[in-house]
Amino acid sequence: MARLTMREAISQALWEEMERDSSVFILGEEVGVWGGTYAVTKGFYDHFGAGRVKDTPISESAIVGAAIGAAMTGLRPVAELMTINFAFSAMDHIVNQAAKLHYMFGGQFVLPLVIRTVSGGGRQLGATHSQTPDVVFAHFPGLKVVAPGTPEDAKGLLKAAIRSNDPIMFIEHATMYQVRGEVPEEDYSIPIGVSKIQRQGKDVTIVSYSKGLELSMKAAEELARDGVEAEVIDLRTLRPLDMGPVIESFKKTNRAVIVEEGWKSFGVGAEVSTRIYEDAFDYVDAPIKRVAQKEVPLPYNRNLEQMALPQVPDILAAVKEVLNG
Amino acid sequence: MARLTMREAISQALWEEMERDSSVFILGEEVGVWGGTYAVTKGFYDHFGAGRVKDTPISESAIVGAAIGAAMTGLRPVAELMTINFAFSAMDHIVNQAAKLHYMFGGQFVLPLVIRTVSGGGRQLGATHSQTPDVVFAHFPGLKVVAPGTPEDAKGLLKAAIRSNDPIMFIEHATMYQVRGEVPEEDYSIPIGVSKIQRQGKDVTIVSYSKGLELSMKAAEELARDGVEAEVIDLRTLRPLDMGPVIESFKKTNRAVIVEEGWKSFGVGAEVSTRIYEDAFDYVDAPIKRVAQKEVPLPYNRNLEQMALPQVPDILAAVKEVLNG
Amino acid sequence: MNINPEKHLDMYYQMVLIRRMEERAAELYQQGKIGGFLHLYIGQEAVSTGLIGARLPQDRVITAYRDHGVAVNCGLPVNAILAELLGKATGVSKGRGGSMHMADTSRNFWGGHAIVGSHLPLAAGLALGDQYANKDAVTICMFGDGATNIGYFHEALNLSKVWKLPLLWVCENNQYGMGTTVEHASAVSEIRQKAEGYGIPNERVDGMDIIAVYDASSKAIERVRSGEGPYLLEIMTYRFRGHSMGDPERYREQAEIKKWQEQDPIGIYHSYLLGKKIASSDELTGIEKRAEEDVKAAEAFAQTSPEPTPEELFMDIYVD
Amino acid sequence: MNINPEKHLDMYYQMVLIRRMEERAAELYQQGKIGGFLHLYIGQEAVSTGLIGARLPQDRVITAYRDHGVAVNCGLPVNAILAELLGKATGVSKGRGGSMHMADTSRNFWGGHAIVGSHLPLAAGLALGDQYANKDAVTICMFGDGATNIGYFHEALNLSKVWKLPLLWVCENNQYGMGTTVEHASAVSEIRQKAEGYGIPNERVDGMDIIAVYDASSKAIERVRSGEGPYLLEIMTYRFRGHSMGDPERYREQAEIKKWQEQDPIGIYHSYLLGKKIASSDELTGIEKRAEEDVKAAEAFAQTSPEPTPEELFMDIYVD
Ligand SMILES: Cc1ncc(C[n+]2csc(CCOP(=O)(O)OP(=O)(O)O)c2C)c(N)n1
Ligand SMILES: Cc1ncc(C[n+]2csc(CCOP(=O)(O)OP(=O)(O)O)c2C)c(N)n1
Ligand SMILES: [Mg+2]
Ligand SMILES: [Mg+2]
Repeated sequence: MARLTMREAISQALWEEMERDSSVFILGEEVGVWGGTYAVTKGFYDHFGAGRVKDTPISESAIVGAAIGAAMTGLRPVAELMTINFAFSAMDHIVNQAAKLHYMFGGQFVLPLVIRTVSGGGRQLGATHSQTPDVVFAHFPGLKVVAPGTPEDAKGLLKAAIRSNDPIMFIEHATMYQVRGEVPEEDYSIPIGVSKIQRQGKDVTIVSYSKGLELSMKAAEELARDGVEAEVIDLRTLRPLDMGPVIESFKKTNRAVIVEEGWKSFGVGAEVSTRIYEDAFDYVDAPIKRVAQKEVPLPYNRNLEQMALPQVPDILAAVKEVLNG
Repeated sequence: MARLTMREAISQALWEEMERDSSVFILGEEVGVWGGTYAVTKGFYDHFGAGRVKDTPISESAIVGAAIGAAMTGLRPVAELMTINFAFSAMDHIVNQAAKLHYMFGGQFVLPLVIRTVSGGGRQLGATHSQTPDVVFAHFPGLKVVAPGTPEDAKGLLKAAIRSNDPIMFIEHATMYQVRGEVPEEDYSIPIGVSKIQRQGKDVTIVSYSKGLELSMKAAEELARDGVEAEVIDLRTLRPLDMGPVIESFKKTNRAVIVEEGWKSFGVGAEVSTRIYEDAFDYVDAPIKRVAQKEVPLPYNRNLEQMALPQVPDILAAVKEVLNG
Repeated sequence: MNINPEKHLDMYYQMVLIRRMEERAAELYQQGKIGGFLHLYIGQEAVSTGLIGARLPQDRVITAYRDHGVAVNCGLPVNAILAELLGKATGVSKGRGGSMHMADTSRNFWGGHAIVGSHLPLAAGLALGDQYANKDAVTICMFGDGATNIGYFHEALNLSKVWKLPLLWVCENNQYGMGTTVEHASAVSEIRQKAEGYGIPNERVDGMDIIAVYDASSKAIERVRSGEGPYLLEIMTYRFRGHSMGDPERYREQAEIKKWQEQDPIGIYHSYLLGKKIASSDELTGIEKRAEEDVKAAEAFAQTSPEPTPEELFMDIYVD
Repeated sequence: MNINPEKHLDMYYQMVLIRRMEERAAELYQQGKIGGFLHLYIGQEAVSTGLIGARLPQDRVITAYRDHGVAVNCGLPVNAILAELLGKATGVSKGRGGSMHMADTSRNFWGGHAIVGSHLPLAAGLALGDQYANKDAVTICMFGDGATNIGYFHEALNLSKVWKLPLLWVCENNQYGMGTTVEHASAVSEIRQKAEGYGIPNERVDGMDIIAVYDASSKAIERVRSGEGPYLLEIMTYRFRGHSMGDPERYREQAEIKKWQEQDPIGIYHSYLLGKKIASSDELTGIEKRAEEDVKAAEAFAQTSPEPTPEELFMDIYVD
């Protein structure tokens, strides 16, 4: 095992898949000469050349649309949308085209397509540049939505995404590129659509993904100091949503907190919480709690921004409530 | 009271507000000479003229963007997006601009803006033209999302929306324009963000909105024949979500079914169900059920399409389950 | 360009076939057997017949929702087209797509796309696929005049020029986007002028004259194939019917429609074939009869075809 | 155009003020006192100073995220600009917007928009507002070269021409969108050529020479005001700094930057003012000192200003 940052893990996955399969190529804004605005594709342009690391004009619809078209011819494009906030400028192509073409044409079109993008607040970029609207994309059948929470998962899931024949949104988090973790040395991939227990516990189930996982793991550590053993589950994929491990864990702990960075209303937590009630109603000992972003466009000012974002103490408070509830 | 169709009620609201206030104007594709693709603005062009009933090119971003800009100058634009499927072509302007400008600039910009659009499946238009993705828009703070279920509400809420100083998505349903209902003769408006009990009952609470309301009312009638009195609540507004009447009703019935036309996962039902558990946990006698669309891009074939859409029997079955649960 | 007699008669057959097929589809729609939207191609047959008549088999075609005619020209069987309109399992898209969403990748027809302009970026991707794989294929992307006002047009044309993609952009200017004239919707009334903003060479063609369409298309396709990058054709035409079934057509005068109907592209071709002595009147009547019978047989096939099974609802959502 | 000496000195002051303010902002950024992105205008000062110098008070200005200079030219106090950068309650946007989201409606400055190209449709709406109300105001919409490739540009330019809106489109061509040259991103290397696709009259101007900018802008604004519809100016310029703070600048050579820095718009204006004997060297030095002191005072104001209170987080989400 090597200790890699999230950035390195993602970068490796891309690099290795491009080495393995010449039909894999990258397109997006500043992915080439610049090396990627988050430096994920640094060195790619020199190594793979302009034909396979394609800088595009600022035109998100064309980026996703062209990636869809290229995928339809059998290539395996990895389109990069600089941030998920700009994915709204390609929304039609993501939800009306990518998500629907395979089904709508009777299975004729196959779209081995990955749209990599970057979600998340906390960098004082203001409301237009700080969203975590992952749930919005997860609402559409036909699309798969993956959002890893550790370097190991990021690498393995991205490889699986590139090898998959389905259109996949692969959502990274803007403040996690420096996060380090163990990553296997050998070639591996991780199946898409399988949740994972990231920490074993028996007292409470914390369900999360992406940045929320980081916060949840920190919270679990603090809880452990107080003798509370939290089981932390990483959804890893939002669509399809694998509730199996969540339900299993909940049947053991009977208490759950769901943690996400996005807004609470109509968020991921609502679905997860509802599913727990639907599938494990008889095991509920206390109302399930959600920890999420306050319902405001994220402000620039650092204090306000941090106030609006979910924090470790919010998780601790929620866990305390479900334990007492 | 007059018995009007939904179409007439909406048309009247627009007409009366345009008569009342010269800063109100309409823009959109085919709203003028054609009279609106759903005939809502029929006769408007001749009466109010091309200056106030503005046909636009096919360019959804420009329609919403220009409406935002005009609203910032103090006008009260009512922008029409022919269907909500095309709202994704204006997604950036709806969620990144309309929803954020007021807050982000410290309250300086005021956006008295209505975006009227049409949601819904059931007309065999295929996957790109049949979506009910209302929940997606409701996820964004800064935006208000209204979706009436009766002609009376449609008229009163649209008037309130036009008079409001906030950006509002006003979502009509494609298969409800012929639905008739009592509409007051006098000038009235209905506050945005207030749920309404559309039918009193004591045995079970059915929560819904828009097309779901129509189905729920039919289901409630059938249930009454079997001696089951359902209380039917129309959310009317998805953001802000008024859970007051829902919780009150639930505390009485202890059982709930949530009905919506959109996809179930990450849908409206998830949020409503979660909130009931959060706010009335001790009153829950049976797991809350959701009735919604199957998780597929809606197919053209009529049988398959109807299979995928939620139907009255689905509601009846769900009610039976919660009553026995 | 030299068109041999056989090809002439085949193109004539295709045009008549489209016309008869759509006339019948309109009736089936009125009978409630076809649902959803139905956008007829009647009046525009020379455009796609001449254009696609000029392609090589490796050339991809992609268009908007007004796609039945294009489908016929690409070689899709009328059986499967009518079956799709009736929502049957034997339809080109297994009854899931309907009128607006037809495709057949085996015949290099890539749809049938219903969000205005959204397929232009897809077309750029198709062309990119061929460029990446070093194939000498051209992607032919058709769209309406109204579609040139949406951002997708701009982004796709720009990209095609920047990447020098093997793309033939074809605007079918039928002078209306629904009820809106080009003048009311577009900053320039000659659509081809828009190509100037991207440095894309371009040309306007009479779309009621299939010979003109075929000639211009052949030249344009070969030019694109030679590696010079994208080219744009604006083909002037007119739809004889409403935008879709049920269009009240308040936006144009009967007289205007009549004037254009006098320039029926099938009639023009008919006269041309007779005038040039390429075919006799009897031969053409024979072709017309054949088209009629083929439509009848196809309808019988479609009517007797099975509905998709309920299981079909959940098939093909994902590959993996 | 005749510019009186007072105006000259004021414009010179504004340019120096922008330069000093941003140099200081860069330091504050490096100290971690400014967060988020910070896009400096250094090198481009003549563009917005000359352009906005030519507007009347009723003319609206709207721009992208590279907005501090534009804010100064629109008359926003440096106090409130620096306070915004520091996220203070006294900032132009109450500390909620930051560098990319500044506005002051009382000074007809409509932002500061961070999604590339998204403000072009908004600008069409601002102009529509004035047209609807029969006001003789012009909306001036500034954007980068990179922004001309996104669909919003297309839709907004088309609409402005179709509706004959009182709009001056101004492309600040600084030759890069982040690390991408115009040639790599745009089908045409002269941005003004894109306007031809919309039948919008247009012109290219040297943006390092404030006199040229002012002259062209004055004429263009008055032309638009006269009711002839939109006009497009492409103003050639160069940013001396990275795209934003922290840009590794791997995409361009030091030599190129140096070459352009020799054409510093402030230096050029300095020479011009001396050469034309509009001001003495001492006078100009005095102005520079004043700018420096004003920035210092503004920084003191900003530093000592209060943070927004926690309650501010939930204010102004809705009006009603
Ligand atoms: C993005 C989007 N907006 C609006 C519509 C509704 N619509 C369908 S066809 C059409 C007119 C298109 O006109 P044109 O491109 O000229 O094609 P034609 O119908 O004339 O063949 C419109 C507005 C749509 N399908 N997609
Ligand atoms: C829709 C969208 N895509 C991408 C970005 C990221 N981005 C910010 S600035 C920029 C470059 C813009 O270049 P240009 O328009 O030339 O303006 P300049 O920075 O040169 O002033 C990019 C790609 C964005 N903000 N919005
Ligand atoms: Mg047309
Ligand atoms: Mg630039």
